[in-house]
Amino acid sequence: QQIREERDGNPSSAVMLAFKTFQQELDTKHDKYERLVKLSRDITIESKRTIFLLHRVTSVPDVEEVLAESEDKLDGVKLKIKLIALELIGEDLYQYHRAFTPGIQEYVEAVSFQHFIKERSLISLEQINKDLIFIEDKKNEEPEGLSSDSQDEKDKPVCFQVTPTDYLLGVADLTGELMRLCISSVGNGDIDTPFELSQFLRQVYDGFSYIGNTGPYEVSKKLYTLKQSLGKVEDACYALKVRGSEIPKHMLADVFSTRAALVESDEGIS
Amino acid sequence: QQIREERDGNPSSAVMLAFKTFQQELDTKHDKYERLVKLSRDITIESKRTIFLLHRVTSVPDVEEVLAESEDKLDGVKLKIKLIALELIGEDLYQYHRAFTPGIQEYVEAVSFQHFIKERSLISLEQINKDLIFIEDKKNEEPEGLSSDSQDEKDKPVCFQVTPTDYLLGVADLTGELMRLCISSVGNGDIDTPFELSQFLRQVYDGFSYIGNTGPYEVSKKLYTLKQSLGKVEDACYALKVRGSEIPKHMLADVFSTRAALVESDEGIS
Amino acid sequence: MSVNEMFSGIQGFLSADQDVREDIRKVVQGLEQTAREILTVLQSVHQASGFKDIPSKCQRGRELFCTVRSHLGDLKTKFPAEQYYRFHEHWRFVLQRLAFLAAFVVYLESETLVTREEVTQILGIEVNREKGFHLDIEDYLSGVLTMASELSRLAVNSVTAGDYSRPLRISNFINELDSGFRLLNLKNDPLRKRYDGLKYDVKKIEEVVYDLSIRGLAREPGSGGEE
Amino acid sequence: MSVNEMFSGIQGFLSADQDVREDIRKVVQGLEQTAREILTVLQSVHQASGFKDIPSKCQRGRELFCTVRSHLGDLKTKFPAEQYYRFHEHWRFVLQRLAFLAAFVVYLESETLVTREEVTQILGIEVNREKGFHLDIEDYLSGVLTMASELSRLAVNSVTAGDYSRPLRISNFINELDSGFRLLNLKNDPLRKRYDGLKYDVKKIEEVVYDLSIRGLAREPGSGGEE
Amino acid sequence: MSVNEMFSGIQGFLSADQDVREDIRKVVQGLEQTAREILTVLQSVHQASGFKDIPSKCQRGRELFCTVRSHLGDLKTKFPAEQYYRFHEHWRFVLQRLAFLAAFVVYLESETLVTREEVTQILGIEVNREKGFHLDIEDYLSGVLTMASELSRLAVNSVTAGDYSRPLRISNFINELDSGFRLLNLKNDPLRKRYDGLKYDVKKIEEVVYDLSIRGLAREPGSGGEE
Amino acid sequence: MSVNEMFSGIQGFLSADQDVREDIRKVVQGLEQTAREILTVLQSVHQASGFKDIPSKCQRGRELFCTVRSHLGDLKTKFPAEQYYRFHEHWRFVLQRLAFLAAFVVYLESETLVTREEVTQILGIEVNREKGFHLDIEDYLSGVLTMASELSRLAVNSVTAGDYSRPLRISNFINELDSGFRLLNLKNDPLRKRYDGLKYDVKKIEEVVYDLSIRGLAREPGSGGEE
Amino acid sequence: MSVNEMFSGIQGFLSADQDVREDIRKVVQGLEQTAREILTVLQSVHQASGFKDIPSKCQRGRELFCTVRSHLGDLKTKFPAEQYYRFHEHWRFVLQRLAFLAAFVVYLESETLVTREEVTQILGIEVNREKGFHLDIEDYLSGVLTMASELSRLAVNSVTAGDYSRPLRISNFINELDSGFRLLNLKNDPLRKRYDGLKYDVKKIEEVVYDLSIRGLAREPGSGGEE
Amino acid sequence: MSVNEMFSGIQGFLSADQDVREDIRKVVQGLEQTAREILTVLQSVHQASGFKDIPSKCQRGRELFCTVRSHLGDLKTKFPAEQYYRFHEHWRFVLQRLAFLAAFVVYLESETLVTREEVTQILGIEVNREKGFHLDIEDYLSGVLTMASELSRLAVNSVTAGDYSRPLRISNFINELDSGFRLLNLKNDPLRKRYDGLKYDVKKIEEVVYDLSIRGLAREPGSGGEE
Ligand SMILES: [Mn+2]
Ligand SMILES: [Mn+2]
Repeated sequence: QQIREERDGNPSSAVMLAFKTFQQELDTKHDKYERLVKLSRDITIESKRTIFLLHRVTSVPDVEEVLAESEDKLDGVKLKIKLIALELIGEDLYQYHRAFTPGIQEYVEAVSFQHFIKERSLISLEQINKDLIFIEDKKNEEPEGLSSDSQDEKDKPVCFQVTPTDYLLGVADLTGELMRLCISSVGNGDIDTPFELSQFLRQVYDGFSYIGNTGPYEVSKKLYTLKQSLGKVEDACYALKVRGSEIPKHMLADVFSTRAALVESDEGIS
Repeated sequence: QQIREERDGNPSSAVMLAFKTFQQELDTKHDKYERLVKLSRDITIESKRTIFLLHRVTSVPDVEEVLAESEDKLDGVKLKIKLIALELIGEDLYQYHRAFTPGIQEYVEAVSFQHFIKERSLISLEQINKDLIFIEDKKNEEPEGLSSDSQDEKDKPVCFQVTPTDYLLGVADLTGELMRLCISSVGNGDIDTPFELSQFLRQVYDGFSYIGNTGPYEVSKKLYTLKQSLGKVEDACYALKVRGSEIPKHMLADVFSTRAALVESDEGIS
Repeated sequence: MSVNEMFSGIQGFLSADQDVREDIRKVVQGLEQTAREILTVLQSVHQASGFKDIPSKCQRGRELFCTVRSHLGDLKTKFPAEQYYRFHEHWRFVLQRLAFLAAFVVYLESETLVTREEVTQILGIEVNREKGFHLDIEDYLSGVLTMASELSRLAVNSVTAGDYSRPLRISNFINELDSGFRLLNLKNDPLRKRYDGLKYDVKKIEEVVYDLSIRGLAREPGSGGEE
Repeated sequence: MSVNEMFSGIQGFLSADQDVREDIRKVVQGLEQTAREILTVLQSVHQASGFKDIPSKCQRGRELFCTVRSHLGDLKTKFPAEQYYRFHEHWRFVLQRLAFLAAFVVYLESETLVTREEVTQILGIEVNREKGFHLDIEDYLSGVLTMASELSRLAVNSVTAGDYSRPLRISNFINELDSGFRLLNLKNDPLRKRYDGLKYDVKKIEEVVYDLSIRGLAREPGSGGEE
Repeated sequence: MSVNEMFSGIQGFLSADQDVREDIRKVVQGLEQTAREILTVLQSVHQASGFKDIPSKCQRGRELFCTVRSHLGDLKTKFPAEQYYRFHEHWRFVLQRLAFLAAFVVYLESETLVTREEVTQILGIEVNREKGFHLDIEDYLSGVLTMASELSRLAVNSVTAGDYSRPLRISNFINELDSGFRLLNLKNDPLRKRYDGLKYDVKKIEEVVYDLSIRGLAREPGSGGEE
Repeated sequence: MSVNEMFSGIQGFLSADQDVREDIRKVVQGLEQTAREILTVLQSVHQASGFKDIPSKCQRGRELFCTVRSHLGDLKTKFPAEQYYRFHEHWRFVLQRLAFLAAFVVYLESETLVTREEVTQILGIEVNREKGFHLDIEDYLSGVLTMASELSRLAVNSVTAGDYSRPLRISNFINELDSGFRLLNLKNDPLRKRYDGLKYDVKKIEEVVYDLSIRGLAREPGSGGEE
Repeated sequence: MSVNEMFSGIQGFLSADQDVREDIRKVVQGLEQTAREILTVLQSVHQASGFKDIPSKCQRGRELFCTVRSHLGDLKTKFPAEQYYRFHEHWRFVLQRLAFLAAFVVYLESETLVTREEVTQILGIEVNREKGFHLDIEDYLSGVLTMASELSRLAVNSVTAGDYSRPLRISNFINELDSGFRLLNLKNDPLRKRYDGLKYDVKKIEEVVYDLSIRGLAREPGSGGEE
Repeated sequence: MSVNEMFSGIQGFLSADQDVREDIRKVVQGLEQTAREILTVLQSVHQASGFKDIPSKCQRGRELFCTVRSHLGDLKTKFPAEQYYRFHEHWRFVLQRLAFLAAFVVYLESETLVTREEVTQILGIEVNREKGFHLDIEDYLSGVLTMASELSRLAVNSVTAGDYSRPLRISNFINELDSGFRLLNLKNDPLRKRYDGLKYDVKKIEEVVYDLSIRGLAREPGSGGEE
């Protein structure tokens, strides 16, 4: 009657041996994936913090100070991205793409937000990627030695490549932040920024319309939010224009500087 | 500058007076609605308890005892339905229908379940409604006096009319309980009930197919569940038949009575 | 077969029910058509040119309500009087719309709040459920709320048309309405949701009055305010 | 085996059908690309600088419609004419978009409402179902509604660009459109939903005109203010 | 007014369309009613007693298909033939159901798979699109798949009724059907989803045959056991 | 029977739980009613006449908070203190509303931001989770945000009522609040969404201040501030 | 600035909350890992060879519960005891699984139903909510139901392994369990759904007993029970 | 314009990407077709008659794998080798299916578990990612799990065909597989879900073995067990 004797997992059978190697392979892969997810989460948090920090430019006296602080924060983020790049040496980037894409998108959002505040223009994908080439110092750097397999690899620069899609998605989210910046600017009496922003957002919106639904699904999904953000910015400019019509332009600045004195701080950006 | 003086709610203005009557009318209506919802909830709970109780017929020695107890419970439910009927005197039943429909459907489920267990047939809507005609004793009854407006009303019987739709929906749910009864019967060695049930459920299913999507939406929605229940019952009968094929019928009973002795109780319904 | 017979009986009931609903639907379609026509007439008051001949527009609206009354008279014949709520959903929407239109006409004529009685007279139906086809209180109130948001639009457009006193009168009216509604204990029903919308109308009108105040355009409440 | 043979035959049918759909999809992709290009051209009117050379933008748009006509000519050859509705879903979206673009061009050129006939001429297709590849009435109306919401955006941006008379003209146009739509008995279909959005566009534009009026900015179309 | 005239014209179009749909809906309701009647007749084969007089049930089903043919004949007159796909959704569901019923009748009569041609003959419609009101291939296949799941139920119930040989025949039939479907390149459409369900029917029937085999109950089709 | 006894005991537990929820629901209904009454009292400050007797309105509000405290005292007795989060959803909404009302009263009285401690005192509950029935930080913040949008409305209406200094004070207050919120790392939760709305309140108030400034009406922050 | 300081404090609270959740997640991952290991050990009883050394498998399971206790001890330190329900969702699933495993070990050891008290002892947690980290009654019942379906599988496999008395004992046990559950008034919650599945386990076991009975293999409940 | 240029660049990238995907899709369609043909060949083993000539069916399957190899060779040329995972989703499904078919052929031939190396040889692809187009370990394991459920079906059908020893051999094989899988730490990914399904296959096969055991049909494991 003992018909099924000895069948349970003879530990030295070929099947069990094979599965032991599978176990190892899967665990290795999964661990790497988890490390990347963790890095991505850290990058997301730090990038979000940078964005929050940057929003302060509309309310503080010293914009440069904020920018310097955000620069520091982004340098920290870049170091994390370098760790991702190190994990990916010799790997197929797309194999682990889902692990780090949220973080990278948020980084694109943060870095392009900073770029816009400084330069009033859209940072290019090339520029972003150029900033993610990390050149190793010959010896004493990087004592963690995350993947220093061979000696000659040390000389090659480690670099990370943001994919065009992640770039697009990050830029799409940027527009939401720009909309918030615009509303805050109006709220704080900055009368130039909103017009610049509407000009800029229209260009970005045109760009996205041009791509339309040929991009990945996530991009088309964001088009609607983008259009709403643009609408809010256009409405803000309209309101400024209409209200501004009741007073000559040179007096406006005057009004606002009086106002600024009241809230005990100098004028925002400009 | 005080341009809007005196406008806030002059309490004796025509508008405010009108709204005070609206307030009263709405509150009266709402209170009645709430009372009906409460009654409906009570009816649902007690009906569900009755159904649970009735399921014990497959496992206890004395079926009659269970039936007597459930009869008692249902009498209690009927008293609640009488309260609903009293609330509805002079009202449009459908105005408050949404308030009590869940309870009434559950009552139909319970009462038709009991009827099936006793009579092995489907209780008719007419029968259900006949049981919901309450004749008042002339004087001393009903000291709560919920709506004893006029003297002559006391002589008329109070009655409640279950709508055909509520009846249908209750019967649709009944089939789920019958399926459970069938599975339990098999589990307890009752070999006749499943076949009777499958016969009966097929008739009900045919009835519902005949109505199809001409009934209200909720009915069509339940057709799928009904079909699944029927399938489970048919599978159970099939299993009994197939297994029964290995032994002559008269031996089967023997087998089960032995079995029954083991679980220290007499045969269930039979 | 007994189960079979039972289902046949119910099927009979369901068929009859569907026929009644079909009949009702047809009449309601006519009603909706007429309601749209009245709306078109009344909405033209928002146009700059519309402010001049509000009375004649109201007149035209009143005439179209005759057709409404005849449709509603027809509707009553389609089902047993005591089963109003059984089929309520079919005409609830159009009845709310008609209540709104009646309220709007009356407001345009006299700047007063139409009473429920007046609405039922305009529509040729009953106030009390017992008497027959009537106007539910919630439907009346819903119509009034729709009018409120139409009035916030009117406040905006009357400024455009150069009438600076009307917004103040509307503001007073809406505030009284708001106080009235605050007396009611609205539960989480559709009416409550619609009432929440009134806040926005109140706010919008407040902003119009604000715009007039700050520009000193709202000074004449004494003279032409009551018009 | 008989069943197998039957299914082989069926597979033939299915493959042919899939091929047709594949062909259609490809042409539609081209159409969408061109539609996006036209959109980009026309959208630039919202830019502050864009108000100056509306005519040249319309000109450029008109040129791109040539490509559209050639794509649509191609599309017709991909399937039997009487199966239009079989594949309607494939091109419905892009056709509505093209109807919008045609309506927008015509409005920018002449501030009039494009007719369905004109749209079909611009697209090089038929008005009547019987004649072949045509523009469904619902698709035409959907395109018109999209234009309405584009116009409400245009009203806002023209003020920003310092053009204070355009919003009034847009307001009149949209009001006329709104009256037109009120003549239609729309069912609870997608079009009805889209039409409900028109109310917001009307209101939005009225508020723009209001903002101009209260500040005395809306007077300069000279005499025509009360129009 | 020009815009208003335009929209009046459009309303004409829309009304005509709605009337057609209303007409279609009515005929389809009748069809559904008859389909339900046929279903009730055929479903009774699952009853223990039903196995005896399958032929008479089929007979009765065939008679009811006359009514179906007359309804469908009526349906064709309600709209222009080339707009089949415009209104397809209205009758698609009932047509799939009728295809199932036809397939089921034919199987019960002869234990063969109905061809699309046979179905169209039973329904009195065309096989080819070009010829007029026809049966779409997908709708035919959908009906066949519904029958498959009905057969798995029949296999179970025939055992309960003491007929031990039918499940084997059903199993062979379903296997053949499964092979047939595997020849088709189904996209991710509703049909594909329904086809995935066929696997469960196949498995279910195999388990029935297994239960019979292991108890030695499946031997009595005499020689044909291995067939 | 042992297993049966065990399950009887378990049933006791389950019933008790349902009873607790029922009890909680009842108390919460009372709370909502009182909250509505406080709201009605406080909202009357928006009316022109309301600006005069803000103190007496606050007084009345404070009195009604007694009822709130008694309801909340009652609520605490309905369930074991350590199961706060088990039933949180039942009272979360009304607690946020009460936090708003407390914040509004305090602002009207002293033009300061209520602290969480103060709110809990007004409501008669705890600050610290450990001590018992408390106010969650998210619920406190949500109440504060609701107040912010009430203040933007107040700024508009105080201009209408002729109080030109209040908007400036509100503006300063709201700006401070905004800076405060900017310190928080809000995730994409409901609070974040509500916080996004704050920007519009800031903007609206700023526009009022701007309107006053360009007309030279906003210069008297020192002098006429208290009117 | 005072408001700013307040908000800095609040930010501290919010960050702390996120950290707590992160900590909890990590411990729960460890728990899930250990639960999987216990499952692997216990499931080997289904194998023919497994029936011999049930005691040693239980022994091994008991050892692994030490790790569980240490994980759970760790978990308790991650958050304040009174906030159990605030984070319940994080560990609910794994706790149900552990309750199942504890119930299974106890059944294999003594063929009795584990009490909730025993489960909490095995897991090193509390029975009473008031005392701290406890096992919710619903989670206990859910674990018991999972065990029931494991037992139906065990009944099948014990026959294959030649143990004919175990199925009868399992049958009695499961019947008692079923009676117990029938005492509960379960609402339409997840537990009710899971309980419905119990009936199928009862049925399956009964079929095994039936198969043994008709073959005269089930007579020796007294003698050969332990094989 | 700079922003414009950037988007043009990206649009170029996206177009190229779409072209690649289009190419891949076409090849994958061919692969799916061939996979379906292999499936049809192999599934005929479930038929009573199929048990006789398993070898010839395997032979035929092997031949069809030549076509598979040629399709896969084609596929490799459609995209840069190092971007395998960028397009993985396109062929993942069919590759899992082919892994299943290869595993099934090998099992039928030798009753052993195919290794990953063998699968890659049969498909003409690589084992290691570095070497080129390879078979992902998850896809290999997924194919193996599909085979397991095919084997549970085979166990049932071999009883029908009168082969009582095969189910026992399958049971042993599946148990070994189950032990293997239990070594893996599967996360909450699709593979985990599929592995959860293995439980049902194990259970089903256990029940078949049980049916044979209780009828004394499973006695011959000694003689013909290894076949
Ligand atoms: Mn963002
Ligand atoms: Mn029930």
